[in-house]
Amino acid sequence: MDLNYTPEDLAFRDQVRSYLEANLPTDLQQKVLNHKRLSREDFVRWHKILAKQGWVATGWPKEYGGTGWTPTQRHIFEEECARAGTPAILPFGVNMVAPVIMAFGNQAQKDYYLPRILNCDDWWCQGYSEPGSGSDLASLKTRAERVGDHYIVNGQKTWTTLAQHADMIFCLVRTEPNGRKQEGISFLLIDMKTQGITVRPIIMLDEDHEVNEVFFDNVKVPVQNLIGEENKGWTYAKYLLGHERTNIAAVGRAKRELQFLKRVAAEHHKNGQSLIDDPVYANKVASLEIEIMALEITVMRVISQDSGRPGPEASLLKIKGTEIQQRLTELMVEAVGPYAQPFDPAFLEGETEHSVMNDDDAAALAAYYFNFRKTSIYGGSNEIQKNIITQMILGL
Amino acid sequence: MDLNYTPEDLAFRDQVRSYLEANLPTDLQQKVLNHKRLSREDFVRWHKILAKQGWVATGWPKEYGGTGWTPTQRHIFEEECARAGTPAILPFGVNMVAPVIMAFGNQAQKDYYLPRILNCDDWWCQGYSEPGSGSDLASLKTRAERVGDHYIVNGQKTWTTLAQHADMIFCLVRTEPNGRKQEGISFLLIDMKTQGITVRPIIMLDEDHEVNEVFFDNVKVPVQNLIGEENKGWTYAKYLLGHERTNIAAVGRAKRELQFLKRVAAEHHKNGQSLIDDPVYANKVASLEIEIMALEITVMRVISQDSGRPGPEASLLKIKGTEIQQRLTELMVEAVGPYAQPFDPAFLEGETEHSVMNDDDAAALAAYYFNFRKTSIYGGSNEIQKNIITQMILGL
Amino acid sequence: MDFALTQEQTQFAEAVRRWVEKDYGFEQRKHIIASAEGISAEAWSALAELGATALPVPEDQGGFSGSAIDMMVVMQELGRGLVIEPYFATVFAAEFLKQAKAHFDVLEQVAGGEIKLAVALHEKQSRHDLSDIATTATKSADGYTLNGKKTVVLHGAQADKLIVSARTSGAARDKNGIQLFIVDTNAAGVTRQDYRTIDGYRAADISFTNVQVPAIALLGREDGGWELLDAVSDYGVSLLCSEAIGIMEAITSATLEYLKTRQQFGVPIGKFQVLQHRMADMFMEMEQARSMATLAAVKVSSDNAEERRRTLSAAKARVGQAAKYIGQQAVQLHGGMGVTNELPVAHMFKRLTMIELSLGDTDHHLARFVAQPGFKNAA
Amino acid sequence: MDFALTQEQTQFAEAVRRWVEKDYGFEQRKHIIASAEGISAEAWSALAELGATALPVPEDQGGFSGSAIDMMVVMQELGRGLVIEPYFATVFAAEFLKQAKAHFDVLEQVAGGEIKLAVALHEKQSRHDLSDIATTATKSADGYTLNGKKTVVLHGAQADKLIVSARTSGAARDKNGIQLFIVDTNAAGVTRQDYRTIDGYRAADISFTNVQVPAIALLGREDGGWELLDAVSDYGVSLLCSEAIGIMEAITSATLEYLKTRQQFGVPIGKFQVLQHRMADMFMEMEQARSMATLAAVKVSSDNAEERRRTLSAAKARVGQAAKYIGQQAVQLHGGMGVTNELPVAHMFKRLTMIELSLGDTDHHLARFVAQPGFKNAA
Repeated sequence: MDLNYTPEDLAFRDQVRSYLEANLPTDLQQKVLNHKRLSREDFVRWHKILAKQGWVATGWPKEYGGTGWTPTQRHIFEEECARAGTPAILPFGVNMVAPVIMAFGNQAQKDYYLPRILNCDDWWCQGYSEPGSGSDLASLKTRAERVGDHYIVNGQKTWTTLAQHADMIFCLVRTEPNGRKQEGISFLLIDMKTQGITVRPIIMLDEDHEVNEVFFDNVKVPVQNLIGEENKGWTYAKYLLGHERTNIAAVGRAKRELQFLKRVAAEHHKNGQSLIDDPVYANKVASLEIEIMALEITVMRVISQDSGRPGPEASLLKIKGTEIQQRLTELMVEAVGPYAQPFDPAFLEGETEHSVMNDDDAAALAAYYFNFRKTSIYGGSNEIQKNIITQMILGL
Repeated sequence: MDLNYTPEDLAFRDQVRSYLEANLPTDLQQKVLNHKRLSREDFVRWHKILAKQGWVATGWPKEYGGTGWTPTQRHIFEEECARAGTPAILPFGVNMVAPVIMAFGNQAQKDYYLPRILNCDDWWCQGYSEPGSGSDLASLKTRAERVGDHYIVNGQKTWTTLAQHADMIFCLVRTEPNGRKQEGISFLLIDMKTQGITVRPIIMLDEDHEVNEVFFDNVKVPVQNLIGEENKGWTYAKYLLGHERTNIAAVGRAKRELQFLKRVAAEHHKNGQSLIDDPVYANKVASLEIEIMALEITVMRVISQDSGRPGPEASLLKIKGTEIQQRLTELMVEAVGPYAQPFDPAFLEGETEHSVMNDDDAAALAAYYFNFRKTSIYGGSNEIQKNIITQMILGL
Repeated sequence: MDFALTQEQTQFAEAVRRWVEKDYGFEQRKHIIASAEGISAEAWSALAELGATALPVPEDQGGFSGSAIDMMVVMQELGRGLVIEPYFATVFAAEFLKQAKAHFDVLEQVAGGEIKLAVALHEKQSRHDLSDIATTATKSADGYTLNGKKTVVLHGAQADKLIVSARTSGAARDKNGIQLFIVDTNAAGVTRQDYRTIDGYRAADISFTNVQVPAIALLGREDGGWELLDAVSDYGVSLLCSEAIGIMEAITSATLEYLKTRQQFGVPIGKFQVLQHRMADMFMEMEQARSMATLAAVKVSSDNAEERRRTLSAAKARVGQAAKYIGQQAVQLHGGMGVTNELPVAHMFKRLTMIELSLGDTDHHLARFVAQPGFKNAA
Repeated sequence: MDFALTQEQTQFAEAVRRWVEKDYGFEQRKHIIASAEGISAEAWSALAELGATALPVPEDQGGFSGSAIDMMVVMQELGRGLVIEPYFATVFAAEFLKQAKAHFDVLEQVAGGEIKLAVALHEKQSRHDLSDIATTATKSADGYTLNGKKTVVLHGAQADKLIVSARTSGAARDKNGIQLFIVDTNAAGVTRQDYRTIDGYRAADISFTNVQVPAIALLGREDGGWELLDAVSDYGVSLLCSEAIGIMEAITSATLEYLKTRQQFGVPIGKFQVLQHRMADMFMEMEQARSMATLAAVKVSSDNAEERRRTLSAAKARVGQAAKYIGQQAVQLHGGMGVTNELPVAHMFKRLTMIELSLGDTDHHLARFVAQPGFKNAA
């Protein structure tokens, strides 16, 4: 039992930390630290900076341009990025479609797509959910009919994150309407510029435009855009779902946000003293901090056991991670109290330097809290995660 | 909208209060207030005192010797008894079997049993649960076969409260083994002195002897001890279950125990000050006190709507009432901290005046806490109560 | 003991509800929020016509002398309809005048729906502590001069007059030296920055720079400002609790409906026991909160100030807990649909959240409850 | 980073577990509890033979110089087996001697299983505050004279020697003036009242009336008693956390088994989603608590006192929360069977409850966590 990093790990951490200090643009960092909204350009810019360093694809094997890092190194890298406040590398290309292409794509697909993903030449989005499907993903209805050397796609996807920026979408489509619902699903890559695709924004409760509906009206997709075999898409999707949970606990961000919370709580008051000195509030912060400490160890236990590819334990990490994130935002709003009420989209979008009531810390917090309610819903709701624990770990 | 008692109600309250001050024996009161265990004699003594006053059967109509009180008066009486710290009138006779006898018994049964119940000439216990049945009461297996003018009863009951003291037991027995499980159940009154009955104690986690297993080995029960019709027992049982929930919220006791809690918390310390002055602890006590305030109003709302006979709202009262009781005992144990650990059954049974470590307030609290875990399990577990709310109120 | 509403109360509630259903639907509300003013003149006329603005005003000033219970009934309906008009701000402000027995002309205008009011109590540093006042009121020849800045004044930019807390003496958080003033929003030296709130309202930061007010602008007796402020803020708390109950009813019933209709894995999701019990928990939270909101409405007019404070703080704390739980779970049970702006559920959730932190959050009121002598001494 | 146990640790754990299964079953334990002594000489010999008593003792004193991780492994097994012998009391006390580097003869006897020790820190007024000491130690010609009364001394009546906290100066709660002494339980002036505890242990109230101890009875440097007490109590906390993890594993697995076998409404109750999710919550609580107990065992020997205090308090608080939740829910899921003394589940629940309030409860440790400078200053 040794919970310390090895000297090699520590050297790696220092290397990452120095690199980030030197290369993370301050304006991007400030947006992240202050809970503002990032533009397409912000994401792409950071992606390309990291790509130059060769650090985009921390989960890929070296042969494809990945870092070839150990699970511990990946964890350290993620922690350092979170600590510094980098924009995220969006998962849809690097962590979602790429592993599927590597595992099930043909050589031409690998040669074409993987370098473009590495360099962010394509912005990817994910076409899984449909209006009727929700947690029951396999019940999807979007049809793809083979006509000559094309598929003709008709149907609708929803909750498509940042599809308004996307060049490509990877889709689960139904190629065989009969039989068990898990069978007859195929995995298609579709160019978002194809005729017949319409993207309609879904505005979230914080008035952010993060997700969309995507409509397919007789969209022609070349058959070479099929991944693997027709009607085997569900297998690939399940493979991908396992990959999706990397860093799902988000302990690094939680640690950074905890410091933000403490600073804000130090600057606001209760009974004439700093809120952080109020025993009742401090007690809540302490409980949360301890939960984060515990989750950090739990994550490391999972990493050390499973060579970085968590099994059903990922459900625990997802539940606890999102509970922590939501609790952080809850305590932030509580700290600023009535000053959470003003709403200033221009400030959030970076169009104005200071918020309308001139409390820049407080200005984003209600929106942040409301936005984070999604975390216990998406990626398999926390209820679904408990079902997984129930079945896969407890055997009930 | 007027939440005040009427002048008549207030006069009634004063009358009850004076009566209790004059007639509740101090030794009984002290046992109750200090969470000690009551003996058979303690219960009977108080029952007979109240019987002399005619105040035993607050839910019975006057014709049978009941008080004929309004729901509000019953509520006031219960509150005052709780406030003073009277022993309970055990429900098995007065509130459970008596209403069934009144509603479904024949004249001879009414004439014989009801006066004896009023005067505590018989100690009753309840034969419902069986080892396999639990929340699924209707799956009971104890058989009663008609042979001439007797039933021959074989089987086993469990969780039979205070059966060790009992003269009579009312039982659900299976008279028809085929068909739907709810059919074929009959309602029998059985003399506990009948040959073939064995009572085996079940010792609870606080080492108290409160419940028992009752075994029936070819027990002969005269047919005139059948209530109503053969095979209609489930109907009577359900009728009784509705009656069982009187005063289930136990707000009066909660209010008394809250004062006890505050006193004990004032006498113990954290960081050199009274625990009740510690903001974190005070916050918990305040939350609990407010929950009690809310439940008191909720109870009165139910009383005022339903003329005293709560419907499915009883499930809410049961859940909230037991949550409050359990939280009270939890905070009591927390208040005394390490002094909850010593265990002194002789003190609890009233055999010694002072507890072994000489902290008489603290001495009973761990046992009290452990004992009260049962409240969310018995009388239909709180999970079952939520099923009832789900189905009967929410229609899900 | 009687929990029934009077026939008048029931009829009033129904009238408000009919108006909301007809003229203040989800789409209309969205347009009002997006409009330049952020409130609706038509809605205000309708509220006046319904008698809602006259309801709390004394009969002598042309009102109906409505009780706190009457107001509970109205606020529940406005909550259910998510009405974002300056009704709360106005009747909250009017209560200062009622309790100070002053400015009857303004009350008459309130009754007639001819004026809108707002209440300016918060400052940048005060958070939930309404005695933490830096705004000063200096006695001048013919009145007072106000200097300072108030923040998050609900409907401050839409109001014609403001109730403003200021100090004639004392340090921040002294209970002595606090005074309340009624100030015209077009008085010289008053500048207002209007902005949206995240729950669909408008609020303003308001600066007072050498604002001259006459002596009669001072409400209540000299140096008695804190008691008035404390009592009327309890009145505001009672209004908010009632509004929250109305929203909880609406959000709970929308969630129940969603559970019954939304299909997953071939069945309505309301067939899953975990969701059923969550819904049962929400129901119980609502009923407990309703009990406290009712008690608050009954006790807010109590002559016993400690009983009033104790009950109102208990109610705000309990309603706040329920508001948070019910809001969060309603969203969770709606799944993805719950976090979009497209269904009322998100808007109800946002408003419930903001009610929890308005006029003192749960912890503030728990601490106030604990601070009452009765907490430790009650028998 | 490595979470794996060594082969020796695994083997040791298995040996202890085999002994428990063979010789310390539920019935045997019941007899020990009911016996006059309340402990078992055979069990003590077995623990000595297994090497458990020698494990924490330095090699120089005939022990194995076991680390805190080694002790974690043993305590988890003893927890799983609900072993109520004075093992915790003895090794907790021995740690005072180890850290004070004194009384090597006693440590040798501990290693050999020839002696039992106990720790007398609590007084009637102290609750969780171990600095709240009224017992006095007056310097005498050839040592010290102790006067005072200690309460709830775990296995105080079964021990041969006691570690006793006392004051040479200072008021209650002063950190200065605290000293620790080793005292023979048969010394003149020591009287012990033995009693049962509700979790199956024995404890004693112990009076010290003019008890003479030699100068070497004082542990550590003069006036350095508080640091020693603080550090060793963290060691005790680590032992308790590990014990709790062992119990949680046992109670969780018993509950899971119950859910799979107990039938209601024609199916195993583990088919009900609400109970499934409750079980999932218990599982997650256990894993989070296990992480903290592990961290506690790693950090309890840290040279950085603040890091040690911070981590140990975090661990005790987190384990305490999990202990309460898991204990209560295990009983609830067992239904009626859970509240009888007949199944181990009730006994596990009782022990978990008492661990939560031993050596500082959850709130005590949350407050201690908050009081560390790093809480506000950490980056």
